[in-house]
Amino acid sequence: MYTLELKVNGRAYKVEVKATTTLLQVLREKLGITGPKVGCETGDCGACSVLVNGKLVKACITNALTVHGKEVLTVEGLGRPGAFHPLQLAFHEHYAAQCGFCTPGMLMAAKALLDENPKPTRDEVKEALSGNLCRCTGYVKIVDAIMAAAGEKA
Amino acid sequence: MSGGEFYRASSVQEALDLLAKYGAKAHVLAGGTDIMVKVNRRQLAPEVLVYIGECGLNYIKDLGDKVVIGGATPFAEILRSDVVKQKLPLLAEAVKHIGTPAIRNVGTIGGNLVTASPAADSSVPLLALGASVKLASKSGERVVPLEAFFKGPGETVRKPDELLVEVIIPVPDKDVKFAYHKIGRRKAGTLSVVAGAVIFKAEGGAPRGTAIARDQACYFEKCSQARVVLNAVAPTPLVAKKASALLEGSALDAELIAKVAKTAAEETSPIDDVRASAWYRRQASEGLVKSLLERIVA
Amino acid sequence: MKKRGVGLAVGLYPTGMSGGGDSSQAVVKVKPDGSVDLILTSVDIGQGCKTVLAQIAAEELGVPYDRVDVVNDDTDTGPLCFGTFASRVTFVAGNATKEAAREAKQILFSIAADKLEASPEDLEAANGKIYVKGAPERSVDIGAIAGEATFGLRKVIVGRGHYMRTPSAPDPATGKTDPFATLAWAAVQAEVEVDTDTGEVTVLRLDCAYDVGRAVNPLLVEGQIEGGAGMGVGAALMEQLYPYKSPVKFPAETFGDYVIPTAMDVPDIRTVIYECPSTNGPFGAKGIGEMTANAPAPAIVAAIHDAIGVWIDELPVTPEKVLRALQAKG
Amino acid sequence: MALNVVGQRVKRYDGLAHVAGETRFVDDVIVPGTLVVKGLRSPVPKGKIKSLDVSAAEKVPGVVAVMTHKDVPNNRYGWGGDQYVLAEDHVRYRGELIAVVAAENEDAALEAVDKMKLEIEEQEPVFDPLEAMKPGAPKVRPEGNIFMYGDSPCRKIIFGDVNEGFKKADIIVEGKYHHQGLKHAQMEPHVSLAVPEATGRLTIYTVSQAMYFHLTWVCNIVGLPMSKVRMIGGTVGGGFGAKNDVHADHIAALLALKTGRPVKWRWTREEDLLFSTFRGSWDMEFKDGVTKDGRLVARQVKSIRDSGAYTSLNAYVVDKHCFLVAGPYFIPNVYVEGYCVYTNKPPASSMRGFGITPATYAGEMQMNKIAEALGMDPWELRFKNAFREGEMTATQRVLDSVALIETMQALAGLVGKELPPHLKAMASTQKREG
Repeated sequence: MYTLELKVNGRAYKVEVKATTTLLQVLREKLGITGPKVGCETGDCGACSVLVNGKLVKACITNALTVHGKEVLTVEGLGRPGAFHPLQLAFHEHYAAQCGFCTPGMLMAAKALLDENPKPTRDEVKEALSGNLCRCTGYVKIVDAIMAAAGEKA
Repeated sequence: MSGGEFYRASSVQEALDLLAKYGAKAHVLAGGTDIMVKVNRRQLAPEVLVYIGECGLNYIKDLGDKVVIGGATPFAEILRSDVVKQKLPLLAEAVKHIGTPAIRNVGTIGGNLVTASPAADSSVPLLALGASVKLASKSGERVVPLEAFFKGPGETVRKPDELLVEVIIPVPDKDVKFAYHKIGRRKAGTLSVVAGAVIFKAEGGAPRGTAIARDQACYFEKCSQARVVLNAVAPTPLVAKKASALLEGSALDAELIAKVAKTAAEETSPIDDVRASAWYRRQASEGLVKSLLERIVA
Repeated sequence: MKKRGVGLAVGLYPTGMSGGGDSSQAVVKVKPDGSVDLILTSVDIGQGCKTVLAQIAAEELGVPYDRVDVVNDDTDTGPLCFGTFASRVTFVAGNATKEAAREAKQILFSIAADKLEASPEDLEAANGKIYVKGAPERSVDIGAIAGEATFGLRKVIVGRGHYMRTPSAPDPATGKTDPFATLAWAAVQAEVEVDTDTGEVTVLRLDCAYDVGRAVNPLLVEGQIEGGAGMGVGAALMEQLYPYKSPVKFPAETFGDYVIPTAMDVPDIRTVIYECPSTNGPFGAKGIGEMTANAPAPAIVAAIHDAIGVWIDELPVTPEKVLRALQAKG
Repeated sequence: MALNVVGQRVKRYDGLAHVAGETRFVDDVIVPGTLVVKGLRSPVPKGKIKSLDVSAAEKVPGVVAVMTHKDVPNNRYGWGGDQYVLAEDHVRYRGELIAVVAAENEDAALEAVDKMKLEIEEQEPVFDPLEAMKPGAPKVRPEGNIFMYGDSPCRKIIFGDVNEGFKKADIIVEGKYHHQGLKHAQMEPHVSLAVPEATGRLTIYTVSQAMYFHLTWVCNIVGLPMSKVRMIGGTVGGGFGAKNDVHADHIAALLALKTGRPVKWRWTREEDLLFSTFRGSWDMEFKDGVTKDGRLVARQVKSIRDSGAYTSLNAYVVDKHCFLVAGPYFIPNVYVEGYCVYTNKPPASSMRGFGITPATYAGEMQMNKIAEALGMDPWELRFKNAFREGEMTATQRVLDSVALIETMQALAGLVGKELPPHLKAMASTQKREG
């Protein structure tokens, strides 16, 4: 076992992991942070997307020990009731979440995009979401929500 | 399966020492986009993981007539790089179609090459540009042309104690013509069914936008430094040598376009798999090379 | 070479289980301040039945939407529901909800009638008030009535609803049967671009018109239409569980092998909702959930034909099938 | 009727919970001491189980329970009642569940599965439903490869006289279509958590789309009355028909009762893609008779549904298909045969659209081909044949609230298609001429 030190949503943690433990296993099983979902475990669906030092990653194929000393942001750290992030409010306003399973990951992909490109085009939004699968919405209202949030951020 | 050992290399030298010590037991971990999938699917239980993500192999250097990229440089960095945009636009174009944003954030150029998938996305632009890779071990370094690097599906000339530390890419002439396209099963997040690039230096002929029309006999009077590259159509990413030779030194006209495309397709040796049939891959190789050349002359 | 085309497909879809006999039940409980619990076991799989059923309960009881809580998570408390399938929940559970709300409302009306010196039949409820039809100034607050019913008259303000279409078995000889509650209608146009060199197809747009009877919530109806369109794109162009029709060769083992559309594959979608109310659904609603995945695929195939003049009769229309069809055409 | 709430674009009831990441899906319920499940699945698509020895599996450290069909109080279940919780003597598809293990962790569970000794005599499978229908084809099940609707191997719909109809036709348009097998690909995998209570009750956290059905089946399988089993669910991460069939609840329940411990079974995505229910493929043959002016006067359809190895919802799916495969058009003469055919694949079952999805696909392919054959605008052809108020479907159901014409007019408006005056003026309430 190895000791992993990381910050999640601003809080410092120290946990014991194996050489092959994934970041998703750490978040869900060790820290009880269940916003990131187990959807495929192959990096294909994006339901586990989180930010590591501001960069979008798939937690399910991120070796936990490679996150040592880094900061992780999950949907729980994006914004809370009463202090939601504009993206969360836009997702709600524009009906961007149906079953809600992809939503935590989708929001993190959207945040990563707007952090780097605050005024994206629709096509740029679609490209930024291309690693996050949604089977419910056809993505239309998700893209609407992100465009709206981008407008609001300006 | 208690989990094996994990080492975080803080320098290239440390990584090479670990590889020398553990040899074939060691798996080099960079972005993990390949290894961790295999671990999760119980296809791999690595005894030793050597993490090279923070050992100083993340860089893009402009050396004038060539650009060198550290083996552990993620694709997202390559995509962001102004040097790559300006000097290696073909690479920039191809990298856009690799994986998805989160995969490009961690997936590395060295990892993509070492995995040696016949469908390796980065292989197409790099083979077209005549890139080489630098392999280092405790006992020294060697530079291998990428064309000689791949041996078969998942196989390369890399020895267990060697690390792919650098990709060396000659900068093509400014007036070089090129085109790239990837056929996948969808528009993103998909392994290529066939991807291809064509690159050559054109002499004579009219510049873009002038009246050299399709019905005129010749688009360019002479092509040189020509390369036609395809992936996912052979055991390794393929430089279509005969097709490239047809272009080399020739005047490019509609007839030659058809001939080059057909020849490239004949050089392929594709298989059936979950993504496409061998029949389609060969057909699409021809159509792809034809459309790439047509795009260049359009 | 890239060629463009447009194609049309239309469709119908039945609401509820074919053959009927499927039940949904609902219980509506009014709290002492007039807040409402809607209790059932209809499952929200993302389509939004908690929203829609809360709207139906709110409408029938005359309370604001945010005064209704939906408790649908527990078979200990919730009455029977057959389930979320067959485009049935808005219609079947909606009818049950409306009936339950009406029964609870009647309890409130029986008390309000005394206060308003009117007969219960002459009362209506809206915006949190019960009032005399045609004389909205003669009104009482639903919360006040609920409080008095609970504490003054020791009533339990509970309504019950159960909707089940009478089963109809097909005649073995002719198939004669009355299998569905109502039908909804669809029309979809697709525009595509086909690359004749590689066989690749890009869907440029999908335009959708659907009759849903009554759109209880147009936002959610659009969500169903757009999601179904995305699924239609997958079925039309890329998804294939058994490639080469051979189950032992190359079964898809990951989401990398079984490809579904990404945000870049689903085109821009325009939607128009037409409302031809059903005679038997709650406020005229019909089912919409499933039918949205149906017409896009044939519309896309027709658009491909319009672009390149070939009919492809097996889904999905992969680049390989496009090239083979073009070669056969010569 | 003036409406206040119905018809409004109110925000999703649980929308803020979704965007906060607070919506609790089954896999997010964490109960300390929960055991995990792995299953031994058939490695072959068809075979006879000669022997199964699980004694070595039981000895793996961390393993708490191993179960075979002998441990299941009632081993048959499913919509068709013909599925086995755990295989007995035969397996009929690759991945069919044979034995399960509950263990303290995944590694132990997987090791136990690896140590089960299974001897299986592989038999010749059949995969293509068209092959399976032929006499002499390998039998998926002893009683044959075709589901029987009473005495009939198919559902038949007979309306008018299709042969007379063809005689009135000016052209005949025929087509053969294949609608492929598909997965629901819902984002939330199949998962169940069963927690035994001190009172003898069992609480099951379920992803079911149909909680009462699953409650009924689980009670029947484990042999408890409904008073002893509580299902908690109601919020599901996508279904599309995948979660109408019970995939994990019954196994988690059995193992929880056996061990007295909480038990969670989460299928891997690989298991889901390879072994869970799916939309079975369809092969459809259409023959349509049409007059020169574009009226459909006869439609004959033969449809074959790949049902996989068990009945599940397939017979229902075929029924639904047959009832409406003549499409949204009034056709005076219709003849339909629909077959539900077994193959050595996992059981096909419900998926969004049931049998109507392939019906719409093939039927609309026909309409576009007919339009081409007649040289007629595909819109016009559809307006001409669209159902009108009071007309009858092929199952002799009289229709009300008919609106195909109006829906097409709405689409024309949306896409900017200028309809000719006679189509603009058309309405579903108008009686058909002639």
